[in-house]
Amino acid sequence: MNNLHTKSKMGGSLRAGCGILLFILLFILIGRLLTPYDHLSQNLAEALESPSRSHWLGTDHYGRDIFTRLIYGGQLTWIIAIFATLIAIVIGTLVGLFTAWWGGWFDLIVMRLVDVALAFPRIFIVLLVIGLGGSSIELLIWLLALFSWMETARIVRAEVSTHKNFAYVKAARASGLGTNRILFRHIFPNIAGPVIVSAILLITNIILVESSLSFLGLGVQPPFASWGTILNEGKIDPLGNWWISVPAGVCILVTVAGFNLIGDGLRDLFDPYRLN
Amino acid sequence: MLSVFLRRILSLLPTLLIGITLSFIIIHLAPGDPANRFLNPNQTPEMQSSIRERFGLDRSLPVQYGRWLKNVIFHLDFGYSFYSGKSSRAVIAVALKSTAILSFWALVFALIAGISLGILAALKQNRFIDYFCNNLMIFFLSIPGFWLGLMLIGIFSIQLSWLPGAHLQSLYHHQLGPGARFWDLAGHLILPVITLGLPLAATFFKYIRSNMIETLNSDYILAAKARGVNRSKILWKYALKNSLLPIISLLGIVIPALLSGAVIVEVLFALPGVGRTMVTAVYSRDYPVLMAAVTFGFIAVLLCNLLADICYRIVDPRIQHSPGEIS
Amino acid sequence: MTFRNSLRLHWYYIPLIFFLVFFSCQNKNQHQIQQTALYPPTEQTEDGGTLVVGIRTEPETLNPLFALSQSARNVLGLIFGRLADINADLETFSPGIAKSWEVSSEKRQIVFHLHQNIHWHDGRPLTAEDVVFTYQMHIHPVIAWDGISYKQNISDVTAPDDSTVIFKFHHSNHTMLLDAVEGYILPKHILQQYPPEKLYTAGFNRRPIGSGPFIFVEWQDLQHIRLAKNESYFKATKPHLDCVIFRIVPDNFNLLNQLKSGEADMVEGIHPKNFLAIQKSWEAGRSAIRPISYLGRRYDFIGWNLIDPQSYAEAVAAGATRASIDSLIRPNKLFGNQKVRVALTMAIDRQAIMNSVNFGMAVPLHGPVPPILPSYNADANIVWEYNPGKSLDWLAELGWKDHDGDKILDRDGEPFQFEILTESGNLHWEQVATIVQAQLAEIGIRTTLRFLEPALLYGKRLPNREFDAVIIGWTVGLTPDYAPLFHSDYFFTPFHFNGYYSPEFDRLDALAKSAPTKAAAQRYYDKIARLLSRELPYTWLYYRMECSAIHSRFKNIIFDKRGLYVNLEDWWIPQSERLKIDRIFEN
Amino acid sequence: MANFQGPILDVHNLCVEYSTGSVNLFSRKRKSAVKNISFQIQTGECFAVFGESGCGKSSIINAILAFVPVTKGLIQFENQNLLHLFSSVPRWIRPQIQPVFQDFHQALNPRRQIGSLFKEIRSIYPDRPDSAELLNRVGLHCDVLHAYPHQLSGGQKQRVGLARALSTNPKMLLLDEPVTSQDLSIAAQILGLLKTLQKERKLTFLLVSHNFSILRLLADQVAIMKDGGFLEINTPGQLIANPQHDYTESILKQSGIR
Repeated sequence: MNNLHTKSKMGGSLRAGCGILLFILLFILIGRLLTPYDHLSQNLAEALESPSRSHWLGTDHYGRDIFTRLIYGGQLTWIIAIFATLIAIVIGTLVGLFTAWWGGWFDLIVMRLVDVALAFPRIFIVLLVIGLGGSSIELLIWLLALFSWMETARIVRAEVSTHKNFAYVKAARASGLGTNRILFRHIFPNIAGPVIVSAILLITNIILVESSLSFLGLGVQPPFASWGTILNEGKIDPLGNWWISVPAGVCILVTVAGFNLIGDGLRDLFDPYRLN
Repeated sequence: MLSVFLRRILSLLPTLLIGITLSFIIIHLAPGDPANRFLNPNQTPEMQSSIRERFGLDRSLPVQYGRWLKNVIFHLDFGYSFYSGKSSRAVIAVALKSTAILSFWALVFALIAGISLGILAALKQNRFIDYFCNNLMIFFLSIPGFWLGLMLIGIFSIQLSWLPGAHLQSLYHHQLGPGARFWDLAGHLILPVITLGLPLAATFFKYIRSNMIETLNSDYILAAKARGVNRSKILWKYALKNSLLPIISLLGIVIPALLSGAVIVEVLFALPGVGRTMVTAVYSRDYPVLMAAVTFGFIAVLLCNLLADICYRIVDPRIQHSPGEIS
Repeated sequence: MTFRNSLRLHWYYIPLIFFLVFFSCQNKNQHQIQQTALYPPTEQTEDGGTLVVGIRTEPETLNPLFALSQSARNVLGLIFGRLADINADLETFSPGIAKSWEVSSEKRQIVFHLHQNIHWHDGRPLTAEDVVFTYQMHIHPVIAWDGISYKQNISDVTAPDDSTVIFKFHHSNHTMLLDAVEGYILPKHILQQYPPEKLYTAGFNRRPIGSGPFIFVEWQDLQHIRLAKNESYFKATKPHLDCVIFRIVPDNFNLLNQLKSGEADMVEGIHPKNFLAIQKSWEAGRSAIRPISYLGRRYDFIGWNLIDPQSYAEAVAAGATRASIDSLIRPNKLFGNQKVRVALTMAIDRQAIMNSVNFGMAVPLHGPVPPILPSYNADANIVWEYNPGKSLDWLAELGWKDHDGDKILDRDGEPFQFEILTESGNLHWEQVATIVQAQLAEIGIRTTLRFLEPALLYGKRLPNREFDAVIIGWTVGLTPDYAPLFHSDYFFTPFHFNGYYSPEFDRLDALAKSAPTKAAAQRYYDKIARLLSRELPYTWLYYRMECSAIHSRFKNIIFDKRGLYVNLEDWWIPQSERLKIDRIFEN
Repeated sequence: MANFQGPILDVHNLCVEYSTGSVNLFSRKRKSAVKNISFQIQTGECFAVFGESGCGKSSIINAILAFVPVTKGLIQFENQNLLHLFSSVPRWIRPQIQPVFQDFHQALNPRRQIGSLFKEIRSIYPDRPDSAELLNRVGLHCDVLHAYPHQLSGGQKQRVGLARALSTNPKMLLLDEPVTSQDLSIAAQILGLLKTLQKERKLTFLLVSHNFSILRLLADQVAIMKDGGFLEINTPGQLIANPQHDYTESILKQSGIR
């Protein structure tokens, strides 16, 4: 009885999460229709104005409309988060699939490397960003991905090691199907659930890490901005010019919360026991 | 058990070595030369080479690595900081002290808050309090850490002036009595501990809540209920014990992450921790300090994982290591 | 920007080195030139009290031989003493450890007579031996002291007796005294225990023993450094304060918070935005934090790369010398032309930048001579006012027009575009760069911004000339020396990064340096200013005001271009205004 | 090939070991699953292995299919050494030996339609029989092709498994507990089907089970297995009549045969 309740409630969180994200997506995709301003054009005479009818969320140090900046910043945040997650998931899935499949020494060595990668201090992102000459968006995406694929690899590996011994896989092997076919056509659809859940959690993580990189001044380079950099731009006078950082912070908060809700909902949906 | 333990430790050594070697290479190949800090137009080539010699930068990379590794293994000597001339080991030890204090209390806070709310939510499943806790925790999981910190400082330190916003202790700390010292430290710790601990508490909360619900609905609990076993006994003896198990492995991940320093919290609250030390070292290309910190970080991660693993095995003997391929 | 500030300060010191800088805490009040006393000096002062200085970065070491950062220098000035301290006129000196001296040009020597009652903080007397030892350390090749260039003209230092030191020079010139007194005097009896190659890691660096007005007490890593009054300071009745504490708070927001909550009494380098807020509440009588602003020592500029990076790399690889500059180095295809630089300068609204980035806390700058120097002459500079229309005309003359209608200027099918570098984490420069980019875009010049970490920018890109334009700033010293930036002797050194080469400048610089009188030198300085402001190797943006704040209970504060620590030993706090913190560290 | 003489499968001194405990560089504890087993199966014969769960009987099948590394021994299929060929998976041998697993929920891929299994196999072996024909042969309607495994009953799943195994035109089937999880009537149907198929297609069976009553219906030879080794091999009749070991006797008693 209790279980049923949980399910229905989690379904609710899934719906709520989707709703929130849909709203945010609408905002960043078609929000530009609502604003007459350009996110890059400066108007130094109107710098640091508080919210008003002409500038709904005020202006920043260069007189740029914060509302407009949020729309474009959101696009960049989403692009970075989604691409970094995709790359991380692809790497993690491939590593997980093949280590579990081939097993033996290969598995042993690769998993040791995964251990190393997991133990790597996160601060190395900083080192690498600055070492590789500043943060272009591509570099950010790759670095964020590089530091996030390991969990997925572990999850996939564990799942594949289980599925590998299931009869359907053995039958497929016995009928002479190729490794790639078995891994991607047979096993992967069965483990996609946990992978998707881990992807959702990765996105939340990457959005937050990206915003903390901005705190260290290593985020997206001006004049472009992500929500993290906008949040950071308000740091000179966070109480006086609250309208710079608060909306960006709220955007991050709401987006990450939306993903978290979806993650919770999906985790329940892909409950491993549901298959049985 | 001991031999298992020792063997596992031995098997961690290659991981450790790979990690450290890789870090060494990355750190040294990152562009920027520590000797650049001393650049000066009137510097003669002799001065330049004397500075490079002072830091051992005149040798080739493999030689530097060999020397460094030898000193670390035989003398536990990580070299002297290029930046301050202090022993890197001492730099890390000092930083570790405050990081340990901060991490410990953040962990305690997170465990208490996460577990108690988790149990509460599980027991009051689908009631208002459950929804409330759930949403609150999602809020804490989703808020960027430094923004939370800034807001806490803004509210409690600036607007209300209730709590100090920086450092571990007051300037006059040493003149206080023992009791006052404790309160002084506690006052300084509250904001950073909350900033660091809230997302952690949310993580613990989620684990505890879902495990608790799962356990409460499992057959043996239902059976125990049917047998008329005391409700509180069911809760504390069976359900809680089983729900706490995953926390152990979670701790194996969380503790080393805390120990390698929460850069943002430390910078924001001016705490002398490992994270801040490391970032400063990164910017000044202070190789010895960076390597000392990284080595320590690796050891912490590997040992904590191992300990969590072993604790898990002791607490829950059902866990067997599946050899991966069994018919 | 938190710890990135450390790097800003950290990199600002580089130019300090070659602009001959002097810091002094032991200045007398009689030199009133260009200085402002917040309260007129009074006869009756009251001893006691504590000053808490909020700083962003921890001093790296407290050994004067190795300290480079500004935060370390500020602390060192309180712990150690010099032979003599420069005055606000930047020409004369006040007695320090030496009570008097005789300069003899003919004999090419200076004889210093030391005070006889000076003691090290551990009680040992300071003697002439210490001064000789300090000199030996300064020139020791293993130590590689960063001020070594001061000592290059000195041939020998001897101590005929305990209170007399004789400096002998190779050549006689007007900087002899300056050269001799530079550097804090070090305790021989402690430092001689360490072999010079081990000195960098010596315990002394963390627990210094000096002879200055304050004694080192404790250093809590990354937290604070505490100094206490030196009761046996040789200048009787000084200092007045019991205790000076340097608290390290890396985050700007929190540092200001400390100032407001009274946990810090003094903060330097406040962002103009925050400074204006402090000023407002001070003027409204709502706060005891007194804003202090003065023309500081920093200016920001855009440096153009005048030479072709590839030809530079080839020339360096071929071992080029000064003589072969003309034949090997090609001018930059964009900025090699003076007209382009002028056009770009006219396209940038510097007043708007100043208002927007500095909130008015800066003054315009058009040439190389800093306004704080006596040799500054505003009329000497050629001023290129903001005039985008004229800028477009100039560019059109050179063939840069929007031929293809994409709103970007082009010539021979090549669009006018380049990269602007600046230091990442430096909010000022990042903002300037963002505005410059937008302003250049308005006349059709496309730029990309790239914010580089200091180690990369100053350690690699600038020294190797791998850049188009860079927005940074210099900290100027108190005596002018433009040679390291523009003289061809320095062409291949890291600091001469924009590759300016002009025989005319070389000639004027030599003339200015060898001029017999100040007035004669002034003529050449004016000519230098005129030359450089016409040629525009840099586009000077503005000269910054320093924004600091200090609690109003401190009296008798003097600040000028030498900084805010000029007379810290004279500061005092009236009993009536004392706070809790002032009584905590009473001696 | 078709007229191959001699034993179709010759297993000689087979040993299989697993490493147990955590897999790491310094400890490789090994547990032996199959110890020194030898047997031969003639074409068209049904060879059965009886043993209780965990005795290692499934490992024999896994070893033949090269799912586990063989420590020692020889496995020859039509005189081809399977172990040597292991490193480069012999595609032309694979379809000739096909396993049928006990119906468990993992026997069929839960995320795929039944039809796709056959399509996939036909994409590799185009000359193999049509799926509809195969399903008919095992007594299923073609509608099944569009169903997902969870929409099928246990007996249907088992027939699908059989049809899948037959789809490569194998010479030999490895039956791992083929009817254990079915109730008796369905088990009987499937056993009947297996028997007819064997006769029709001259199939060779290697049957593994812990149910002696089922073995005895199908097997020509039965090996009694305990702790990884064979105790005795004989025809079912001989075993019942004249068990050589106490263990065999106790089994027979438990099965209610004696």
